[in-house]
Amino acid sequence: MQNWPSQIGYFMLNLTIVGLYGMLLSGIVARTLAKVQGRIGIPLYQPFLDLAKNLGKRTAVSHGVMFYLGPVFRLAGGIGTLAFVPVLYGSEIFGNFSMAGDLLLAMYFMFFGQLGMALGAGESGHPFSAIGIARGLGQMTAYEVPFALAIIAIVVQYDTLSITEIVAAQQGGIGNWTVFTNPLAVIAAMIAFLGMTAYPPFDVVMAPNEIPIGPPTEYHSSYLAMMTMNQAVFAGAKLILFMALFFGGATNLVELVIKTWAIYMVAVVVGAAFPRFRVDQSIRFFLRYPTLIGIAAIAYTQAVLLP
Amino acid sequence: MDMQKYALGPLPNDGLSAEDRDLFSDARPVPYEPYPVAVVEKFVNWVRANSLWLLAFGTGCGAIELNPLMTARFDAYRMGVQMRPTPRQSSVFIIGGYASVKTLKRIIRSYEQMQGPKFVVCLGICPINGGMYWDSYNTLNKFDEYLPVDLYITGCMPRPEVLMAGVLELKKKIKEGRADGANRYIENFEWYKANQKRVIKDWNMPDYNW
Amino acid sequence: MVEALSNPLNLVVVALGVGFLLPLIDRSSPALARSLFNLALVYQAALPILWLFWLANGAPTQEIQTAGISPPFSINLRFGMEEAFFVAGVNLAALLGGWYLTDLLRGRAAAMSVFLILTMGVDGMIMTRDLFNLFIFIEITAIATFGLLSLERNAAALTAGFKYIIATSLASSFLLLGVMLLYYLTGTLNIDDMQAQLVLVHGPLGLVAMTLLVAGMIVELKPYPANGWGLDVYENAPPGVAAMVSVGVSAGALFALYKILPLVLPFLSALAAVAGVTFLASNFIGLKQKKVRRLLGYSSIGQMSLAAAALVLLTQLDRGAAIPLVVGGLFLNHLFAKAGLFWLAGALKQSDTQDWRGLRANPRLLALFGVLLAALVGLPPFPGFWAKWELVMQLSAGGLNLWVAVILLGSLLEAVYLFRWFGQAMQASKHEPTLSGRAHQLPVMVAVLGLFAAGHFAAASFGVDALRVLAPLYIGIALMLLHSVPARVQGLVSLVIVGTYSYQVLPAQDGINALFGAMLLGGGLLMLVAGLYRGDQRLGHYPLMTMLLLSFGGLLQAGTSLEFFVAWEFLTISSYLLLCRGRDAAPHTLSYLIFSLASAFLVLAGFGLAYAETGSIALAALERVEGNAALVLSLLGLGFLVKAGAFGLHVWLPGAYAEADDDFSAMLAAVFGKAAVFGLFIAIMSLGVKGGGTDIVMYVLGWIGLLTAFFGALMAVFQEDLKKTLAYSSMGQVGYMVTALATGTHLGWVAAGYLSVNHLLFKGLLFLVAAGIVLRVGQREMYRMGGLISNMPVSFFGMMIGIIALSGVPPLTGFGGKWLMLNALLEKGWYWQAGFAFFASALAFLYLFRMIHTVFLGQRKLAHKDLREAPLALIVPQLVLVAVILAFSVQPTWLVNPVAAIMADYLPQTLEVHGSLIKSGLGYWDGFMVINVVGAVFMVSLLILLLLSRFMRVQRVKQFNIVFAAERPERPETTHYAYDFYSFYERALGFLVLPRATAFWNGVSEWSHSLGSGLRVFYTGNGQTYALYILLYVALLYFAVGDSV
Amino acid sequence: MTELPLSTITLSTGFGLMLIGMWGMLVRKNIIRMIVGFSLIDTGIHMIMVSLGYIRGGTAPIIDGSVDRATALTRVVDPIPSALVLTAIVIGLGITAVMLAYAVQIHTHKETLSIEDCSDSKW
Repeated sequence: MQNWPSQIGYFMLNLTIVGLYGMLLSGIVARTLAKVQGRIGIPLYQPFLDLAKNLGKRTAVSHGVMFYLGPVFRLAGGIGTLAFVPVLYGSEIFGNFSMAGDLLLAMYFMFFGQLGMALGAGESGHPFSAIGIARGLGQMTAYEVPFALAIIAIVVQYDTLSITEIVAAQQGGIGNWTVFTNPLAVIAAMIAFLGMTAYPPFDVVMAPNEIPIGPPTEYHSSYLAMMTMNQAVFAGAKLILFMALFFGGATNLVELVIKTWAIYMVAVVVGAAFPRFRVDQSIRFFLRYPTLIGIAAIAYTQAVLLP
Repeated sequence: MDMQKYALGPLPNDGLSAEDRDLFSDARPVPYEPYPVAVVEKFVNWVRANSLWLLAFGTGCGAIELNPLMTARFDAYRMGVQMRPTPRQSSVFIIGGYASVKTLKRIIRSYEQMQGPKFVVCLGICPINGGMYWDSYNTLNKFDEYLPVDLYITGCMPRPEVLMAGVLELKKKIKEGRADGANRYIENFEWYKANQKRVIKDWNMPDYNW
Repeated sequence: MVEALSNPLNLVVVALGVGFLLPLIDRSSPALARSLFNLALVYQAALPILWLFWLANGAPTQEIQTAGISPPFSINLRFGMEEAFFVAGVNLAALLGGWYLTDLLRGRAAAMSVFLILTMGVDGMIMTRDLFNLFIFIEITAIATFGLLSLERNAAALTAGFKYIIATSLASSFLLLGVMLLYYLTGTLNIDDMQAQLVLVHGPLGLVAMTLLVAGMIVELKPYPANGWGLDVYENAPPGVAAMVSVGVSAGALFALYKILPLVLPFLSALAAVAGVTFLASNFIGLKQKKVRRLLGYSSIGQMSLAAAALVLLTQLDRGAAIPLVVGGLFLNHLFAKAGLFWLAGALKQSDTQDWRGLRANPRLLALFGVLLAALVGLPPFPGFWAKWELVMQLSAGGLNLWVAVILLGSLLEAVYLFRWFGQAMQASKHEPTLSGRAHQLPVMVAVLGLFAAGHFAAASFGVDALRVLAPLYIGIALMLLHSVPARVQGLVSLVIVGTYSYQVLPAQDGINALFGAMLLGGGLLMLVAGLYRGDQRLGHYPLMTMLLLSFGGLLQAGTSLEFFVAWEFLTISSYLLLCRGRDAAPHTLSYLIFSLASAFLVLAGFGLAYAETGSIALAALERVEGNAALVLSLLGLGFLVKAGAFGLHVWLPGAYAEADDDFSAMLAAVFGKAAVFGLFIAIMSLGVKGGGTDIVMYVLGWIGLLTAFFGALMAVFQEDLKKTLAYSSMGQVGYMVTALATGTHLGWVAAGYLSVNHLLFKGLLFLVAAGIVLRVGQREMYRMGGLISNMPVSFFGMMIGIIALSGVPPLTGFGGKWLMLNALLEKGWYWQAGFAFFASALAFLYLFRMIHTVFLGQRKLAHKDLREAPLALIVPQLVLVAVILAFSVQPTWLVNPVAAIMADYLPQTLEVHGSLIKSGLGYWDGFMVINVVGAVFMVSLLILLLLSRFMRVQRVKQFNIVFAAERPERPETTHYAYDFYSFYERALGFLVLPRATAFWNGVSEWSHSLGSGLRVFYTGNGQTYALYILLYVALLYFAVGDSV
Repeated sequence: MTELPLSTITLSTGFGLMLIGMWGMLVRKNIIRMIVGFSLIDTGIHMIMVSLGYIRGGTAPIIDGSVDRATALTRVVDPIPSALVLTAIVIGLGITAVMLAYAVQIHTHKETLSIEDCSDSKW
């Protein structure tokens, strides 16, 4: 564990894998959505081309230091989140820096990039950025509630905050996965997940036609490229976290890919089927049934699972 | 033609009030060089050609042809074409048919806010010679006097198939490194500005909209 | 010769003699008459004071016999310690009153002699031991009073006087009859003798006799509702005379009551009830009063009935030993304060409290006014404070909790109307109150000095190290003398004083005191430095700040609950006055003071209950409370929660935090708020983990804390005002501390300690940034700002660090607080609460982003183009705070380890620390590693972007170079998205933050006022009705007590 | 029919006067009449006082030939109430005088003697 160089090397490997997978995933999603619309859709490698194109832009504007640092915060937030989540169970190589902190650290660190990004976008002076961030933050406070309740339920269930130990407790058969032992918690968490991924019906944050993609409306060129990179890593990290907490984790990369793809597809399928909520509607939505389900999950855990 | 000479230094921004001059940048745009390594430039050009982000700004009647381009029948996504809602992130500006004086101002703003390399495609006959509106008081007859055009797709109106052919042509041009409109605009900045200011009388914006 | 001159009987003889001589001498030489009058007054005052001294040094109690025959066969007077004390007080008031009345008495020798005789009458009432003689003295006093009342010759004064005569003569008729009946039954008039023969007083006749005696005495004390006549006199008599009636005559009546109490033991409960009802009723009615002198009248009646109630209750409880302290203290307090106020009221021409606006233009007068009010309300160091403390302790010990409640409620009501008046005087106005003469202020000053002296003496007689405990006040007053030197010099002086003090006090602290000492004094010093940014004179700022900070020391050093309470009240006073300095603070000062006092009274009640059980006022003894633990904890907890601004009790908070001077806001929110947390710590650490009932209290506290956190955050979300946002945020953050404390676990307490430190750091930082912004922009509404990052980059950086530390995002200190707290909640099994805490903490993001965005980011206004960075005096403390935050972020164990060690003194250690890894029962956290990973990742990301920028021409642009849907922004105001930032959130959850608490407290206020107006319908203004009330009172008394005898 | 003792007569007269005086004070609106009422109360009390000291068939409290020291206590009239009454009368007189003076002044200032017009201050 104190072997820093190899630790860093392992992490770079993880980062690359998760990053590439994340990019690919966004291609898969786009193609999936295209199928829903009866199109062929972009090539699977299109996200890589777009990324390279943005990196290859030759001009850019900067609205100030914070604007410039916004994507840096964003990317650091994504990479950091991944750093605090173990990718594979029982693997030293894929353990990352999860010994630095537990589930709470990962949960709170997710905000790091968003906060920095919000500050950067704010400095652009564009009203749509601010509107988008305001909506995003407002929606975030709402979906955090069922998510937090679900997390609490499983922390109570497994009596630990350590992600590794939570995965360990789910080993030994599909029946041990949280999704089967504590379904209420997983339902609450998955609804929250819909909000986190910002697919419809919770995509009012970006709303391309209303507030041209919201927070990053002024970002372009390499800034945008960095944010795309982050999106890949961050989405991967989030998926891995969900997989670890609710779906038994993964012991090898194949399992990881299958599980995370399946989790992501939930959001994509829901997104393909629904129109958009107004932000106050989505806030009220999350604070009603998902929250009740979360509360029920805790009660269920306390009453049924603990004794 | 009285061409205003812009020194290499800050732009005068004459159209703005003194108060507004503090609010807009007065920097003069500079053309960009190709990457020093030729292979890189070639690769990047290929990437650019395969990732065309259109600015979702319908400037004229031709914009109606853009929608079928993206939907199931033609599905330009296959060719790496995507719509972006903001000029900052777009690389292709399709002038959708005739451009009026009033729209020109908005077109100029949006074009200047796009980041280079950026490409202008003119759709239909009107940007070429005014088409059926050639004698209208407010239709621009030769659009390339105002902005550098990388590709014309003629017709009135060109169908989406033609548009797709144009996209493929643009791709080819980009790959070959011939789509250099953005640099041409800057190199002939004075000329373009003079032309623009000739038709736009209420010039209440900076000389270059960063 | 000395012996002859010093005979206490001279008090009567000299006054009578001079009194009758005066009109004669006046014929030939008015000046001589005047001198003689003054001389007599001085003699009257000096003699009892000398005697006090002699008696204190062992002289025996003087029994004065008349006619050379020993009692009971002749009238005798007694002059012991008690009598000397009262006589001294009354005569001193008379001396000052005579001085004050100089103008009115000039050329009126008869009035002078009447004044002397009035004094003599009261002296006689106090000294005589003969019932009939008492009657005579009462009548002499009454007739003299009637005479003095007629000095004012207007219709209102005359009719008031007439009503007064009717009432008192009716009362004395009853008294006379009662005395005679008692004589008939016992055959003696001597009080002591009668007491010995008390068995003879029985049967219906005995009851009648006692009833009449009691009724006569009680009416003299002006019981509600049979006291309209007294109020009319207070309102209309010349203020000097009213003062004498309020102070002197009432004191005589009180002492007379004290003497006859042993004769009327069956009436004690009834007497107490009457006094209690009067106390409450007059304070309720006082709420409605707008006329200065009548207001003072209500207050007088309230105070005297409080003293009477104390007297009766203590007698009933058989705690005679406490009577001198309590009744004497209340008497002295009332004497100086009320007389001083009446004189002050006379010195100003304005008769309506509202017309006192603008008094702040005359700081000296305002100071005198403030001291008198503070004394009246019972704030330290004045004697009333010590008396009330002792009274509450004794009543609690006697189990009279209802009485404690009545006394505290009444005192609070009195504070409301008195300080509302003070608030009015503090308001700026074009028309200053007009003074009627300069000489009139001198007696007031003497009264104020007397109050201080008496207060010091009272403190000393409590066995308190008065000099140490009262030092903050004295040093503050001493610093006031520097008011003319430049403000920054004053600031440096107070820095030196507080610095030296901290240097001496802090190392001696241990445990929780060391933690909070470092926070309170360290943070306070930093805020004191920040205050230097203002160069204007700021009259009183630095003395008050010094007093405030030294009082923090007082809290730390307090060994007893009394010392703690004194320091607590000092904090209240100094912060209230500092708050009053705020430009637009006027509407919020009163609620601040009232809630502060309510908090103090709850704490007092809690201490009283603790004392009742343990019999000790040592703070350490709190732990020994068992039976009442839950109740004591509730009271103390509630008291501190009020001060912490807990949900529902927070209505005072936003206004106060927002409208205070900007640097003082930082002080209030960041540092001062911790005093309440400190109090909660003490209460919970001593009482919270006893099990049983306290568990329920702790559970409720936990929810209160969470609701506070939630609503604080939610209300902060909807604020437009920068400082109000921060104020609500402070409220919310304190909520977490309360919840963490309420878990009653080691981890919870560590979390609470950590959160306190962290809150001090980031909230101090944020408020200082806000101070800089307000200074530069001159506004507090955030949407009027924007884009200030380029003008004030350091301030932006400070705010960014502050909001990251607040939000709980790793790697800064905030995460540690969240981690510890959530761990504590989960380990405790408070799962719902943990979920709620998550929600509340997520809300913080909303207002934090709004704050930093609308102020620093977005579009800058044209007018703000040339704004400069905040002054250095503000920046330096900010950077210090940033440095501390970063230090604790880099190595959280520097903070966690000491805090965990401190808490381990109370509960078993639950945190395992290995190097930089902190482990709880559930999870683990390695802050050092986290910041390293984050730092590395951030640097790598930055390097990537820098590298990319080499191939990309980055043009720095200006604020309007944005994509604006192919248009251009027209004005920064219309482009800056800032106003009503979270309108959608308001649509979704706004119904939760309708101002219900404010509505509730407004309702309470309105209801109290309505009660006041309901209670005063008995005052018809008709003398005949008042006579009827008196008659009914006698009847009621007879029937009420008749059953029980 | 037994003869009523003197003290009983004075006593009841005294109480009667008191009651009449009270009635006067409480019911009559005219200030002067109220003062008269007060005087009546006063006088009533004085009569009560005197009668309290009376002993039936007693003699003057002068120790001379007619009363010996041994039986003095049971035979002489208590002298103290009589002495006190003197004082009380003086005081009553003083108060009545002050009241009247006030009445005069009130009449001067308000030109009325009705107590109902004297509610200048109320609350």
